[in-house]
Amino acid sequence: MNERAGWVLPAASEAAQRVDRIFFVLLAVTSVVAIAIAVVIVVFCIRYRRSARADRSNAPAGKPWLEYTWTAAPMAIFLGFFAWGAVVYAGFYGHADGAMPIFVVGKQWMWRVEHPDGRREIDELHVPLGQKVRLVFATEDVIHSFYVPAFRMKQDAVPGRYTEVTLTPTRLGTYEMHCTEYCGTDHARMGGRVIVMRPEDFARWLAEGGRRSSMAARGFAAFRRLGCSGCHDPRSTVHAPDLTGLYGRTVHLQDGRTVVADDAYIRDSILLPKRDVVAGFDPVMPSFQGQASEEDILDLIAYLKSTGGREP
Amino acid sequence: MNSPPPVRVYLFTWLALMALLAATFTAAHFRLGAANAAVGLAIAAAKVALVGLFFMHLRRASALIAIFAVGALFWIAILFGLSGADYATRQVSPAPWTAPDGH
Amino acid sequence: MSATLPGSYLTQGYTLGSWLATRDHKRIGILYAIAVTLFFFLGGAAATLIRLELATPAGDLVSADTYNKLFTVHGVVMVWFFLIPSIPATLGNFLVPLMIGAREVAFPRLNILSWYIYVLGGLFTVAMLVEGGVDTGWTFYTPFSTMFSNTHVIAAAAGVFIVGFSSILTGLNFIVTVHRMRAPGMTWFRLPLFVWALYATSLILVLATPVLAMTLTLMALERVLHIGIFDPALGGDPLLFQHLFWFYSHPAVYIMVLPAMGVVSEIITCFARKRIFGYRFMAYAILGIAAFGFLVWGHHMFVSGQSVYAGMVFSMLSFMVAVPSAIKVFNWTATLYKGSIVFSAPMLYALGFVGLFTIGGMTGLYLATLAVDVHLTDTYFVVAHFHYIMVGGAVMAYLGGIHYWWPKITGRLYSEAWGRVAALVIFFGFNLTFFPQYLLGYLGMPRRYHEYAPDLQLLNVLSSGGASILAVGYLLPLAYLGWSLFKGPPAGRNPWHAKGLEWTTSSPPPPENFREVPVVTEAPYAYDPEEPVR
Amino acid sequence: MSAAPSPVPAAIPADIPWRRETDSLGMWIFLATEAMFFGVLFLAYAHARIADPAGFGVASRLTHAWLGTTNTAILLTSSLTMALAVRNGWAGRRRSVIALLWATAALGAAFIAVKGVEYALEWRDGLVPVLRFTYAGSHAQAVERFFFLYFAMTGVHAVHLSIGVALVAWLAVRDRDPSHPVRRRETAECLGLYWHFVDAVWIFLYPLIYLVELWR
Repeated sequence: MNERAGWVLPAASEAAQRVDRIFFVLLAVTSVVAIAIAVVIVVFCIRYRRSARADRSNAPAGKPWLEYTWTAAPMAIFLGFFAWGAVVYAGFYGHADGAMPIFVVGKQWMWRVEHPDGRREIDELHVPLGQKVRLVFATEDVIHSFYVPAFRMKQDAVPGRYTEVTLTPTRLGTYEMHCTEYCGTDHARMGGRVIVMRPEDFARWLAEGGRRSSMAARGFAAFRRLGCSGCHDPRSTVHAPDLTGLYGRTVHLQDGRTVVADDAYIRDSILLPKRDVVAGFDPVMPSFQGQASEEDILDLIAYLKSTGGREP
Repeated sequence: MNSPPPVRVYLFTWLALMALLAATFTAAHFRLGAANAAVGLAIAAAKVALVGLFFMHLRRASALIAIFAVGALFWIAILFGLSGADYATRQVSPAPWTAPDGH
Repeated sequence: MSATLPGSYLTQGYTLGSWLATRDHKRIGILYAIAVTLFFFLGGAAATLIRLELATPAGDLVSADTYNKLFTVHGVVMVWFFLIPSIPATLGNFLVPLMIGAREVAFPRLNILSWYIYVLGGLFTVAMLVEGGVDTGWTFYTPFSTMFSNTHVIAAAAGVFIVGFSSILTGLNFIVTVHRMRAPGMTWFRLPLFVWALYATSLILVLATPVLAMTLTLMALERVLHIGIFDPALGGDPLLFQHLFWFYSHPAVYIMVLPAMGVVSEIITCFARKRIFGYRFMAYAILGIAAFGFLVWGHHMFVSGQSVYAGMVFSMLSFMVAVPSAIKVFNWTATLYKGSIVFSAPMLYALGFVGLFTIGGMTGLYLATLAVDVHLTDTYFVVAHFHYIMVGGAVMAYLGGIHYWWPKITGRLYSEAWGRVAALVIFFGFNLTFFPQYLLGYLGMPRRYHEYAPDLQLLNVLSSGGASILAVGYLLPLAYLGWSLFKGPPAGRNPWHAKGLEWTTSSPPPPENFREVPVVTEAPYAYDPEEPVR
Repeated sequence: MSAAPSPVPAAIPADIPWRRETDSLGMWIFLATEAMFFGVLFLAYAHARIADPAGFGVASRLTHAWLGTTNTAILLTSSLTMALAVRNGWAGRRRSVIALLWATAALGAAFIAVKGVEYALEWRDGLVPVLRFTYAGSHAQAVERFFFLYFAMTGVHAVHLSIGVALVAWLAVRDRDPSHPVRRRETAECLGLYWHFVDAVWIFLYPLIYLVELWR
């Protein structure tokens, strides 16, 4: 999988080309200045070495105008690079506007990737060429970081929340992927491949994943497997909130607050049920921390969305 | 050492501190929402200023010592301020399904 | 070790007790030098094993866990037990009172207490190592350090917690000494830049280290009690740990490089026989670096989930902190103009510093640029960047300082030829070790990996080869400086004809530093290019 | 920068004003480090409280505000007696210095005693995280985090206060013998600065712990 030709790293995403432009301009500017300083030092060292006869009269101990210029000039150049870098950086986040989300869940020493229609991969990520993709990261244990050198893209997966990046692959091929936030014994082996395919091949690959249930279907299976239906099923004897069509509804809580039942609310209610107790119910629900994995939560959310309700 | 300040200066400072203590305790009994924390901290700052100026002789201390006294507070402000910059503007993406509003 | 001059601080008692119970800042400097050198070679041993492992793409020399413990011990020992105390506690302790014309530091008892605290912290760390080491990296990131690592995290944190107080006491001592004990006539703008640099470093030591102490305590508490402020399941935030850790750890890199800048300013002015170019700009640049160093820590967290706006604030501030460093490089270069330059060993180290610090500083700009940092952070580009500043910068300057003030400390001269050979070997070995790592970083080799893609082997082998040359380079000074201790010719009061109060007293100096209190009348570095150097 | 250096020979002189100014500068720098040390705890508190303000309101109601207020009064009074001890020292009224020092130590000990009672009450109510936490009301997690921070902050403060009490008592004992009084007064001044700092930390802790939500 050696996609590096000698010491040249391919630029396989839109962001990569923009980052490379900044990188090589920086390389040019810093090399010129570094060589200039080196030359000046060498010239001074030769011209003014002790044994050389040179005019050493009234050596300057300071030239304010010179010192102000070599303070202002670097500052100006630096502000330029700062602005350029910031603009390109802002392009990595947000602006998803309808991009296809792919969920990447880090777990000690492997990556589990899940496409919205339910196809799953381990340590591999298939993405369509030329289409904007929104990678959403979660982790089940420590901080991991998803790094694709060819895309010049790196994003930490932080426990307890979702982080995400938007990117557009622009070059076919297979590229290396690594975990770059130290995460334990096999941190060095927690890598894999990213395969950029033509859109039609990608669609065929996505479809041929065989008869498998969508996330919502898997969510329903988890709803029963984890025992949620035992209480939350309308027919159950236990007094628990009915979840059908919950998604997007405003929920009134015991301590008077009202919240919109979006994904973060559902996730928190699964992991920390005692934090937002619904008005009229007592806090008997146990926490599913450790039983419901990140995939289960994503599937459960998908299932609850499929039972009706509207976008929050 | 020039003569130390008269005893009454210390007693007045102490009375002021006690008054401020009573003030902050009673102020906490009113529902002011977010202002409660602000009032509590403001009164606490006033009490610390009194202790610093009179009991710790900052009033007559050299400029150097005053710089270090204020400097420490300024450095704590840097810690709160810049980490606050992250927490204030951090837009925790709400959930996998809902795309962030293009911030 | 017969001292050449009767009545010097070395002849005030030869028993172990006279050294271990000393309050003489000069002896404490030497005690620190010994302890710091031991830890340097301990950290160096770990580095050697790491470079041996990385000579082959497969992880075949040591197991993954052992490798993780190796780079952790390399980080912890080198950062807290060598780089931070090296120049301030050895050269600083010895020279600051001498350079400002004082007899002693402001609080001698605190000074020796600081050394004992350093040794206690060191024993803790060595004991932790013997017990099995720690595998969290020197950064101790949660939740790995608090919930998932099953190694001796708390013992390691305790060792670092203790040694932190040793730096606080050293910093406190220097600030009060420089403010209160300068000789008559020694105004602030007559202070040598080495004293300016150590004063600014002490400000950072005093203001940043307590934050590290409390952060490590909270991390250890959370590891033991399973409750705390960093674990997200309990409503905490792992990024809060990163904010607190880097609030200390970025100023800490300025603790390491500022004293080196001070040493280089002294050496370049002496061996170019010229007044420093732009003394006031240099002094303000030192203070600027110390103050601005506290505002930039967020550039370690551009991809860690920190908000995009905070990233922009920290990126802009990180560019601003680079300006004073640029000023200093330009001023050192301008100092050489119309000088009378001698390429002695200290001068080679100083010029090496200027070159390597320039490369290290400029590659820092890549990491301050938001978009480029996303690609380069946590790769070998970062490893190369901070080694250029710390090893190419701080260690080169430390060795330069040791050679420059060796005659004053020991009263003996070292072999100039061997000194120059060692400097060149170290310069060459260093570049061969770390320059290839910039390429590895750009090509996407992550740091803290003991396995990598086979096509990167050539660069790694170059780096490992360079490391062996560097190791030889570091052993050379031990040899000829050790020889000089016993056989070196007497140095006399001022072998380099240098300016500065420390060169007006005898070598090695008497216990009370100056027979009579010196009075300062002229500006520092009042060199005349025509005057000969030895 | 500060004025030209004091015309004092570089040796360590015995005269008072120079030594006193140096010691208090050293003490103030030490207090700066302690301030940063506590600053981290206050940042942790701020982060936790902003994450769940309602939870911290509930938790604060579980603390004993009356005990906290009396403790604050005790510590403020101990600052008064300490400051007067330092003042009378410089004014040369040695006997009253010893009495005031003992008063300061006693007040400090009283504060610790009241704190002990408070901890015992919290142990009985089952509010001690990890060891005995039986709180089952709303915001249970925020309450547990509040009390973790409560015990961490007041614990570190109590340790600092105990060291202060011990030192003040030691100074009161040593002050009985009249030899080298100057040294004693300088120590008293430095100890006073430390005592007032520990009081100042408590002044900030008090509203954050007890006064978050007292209205009915």
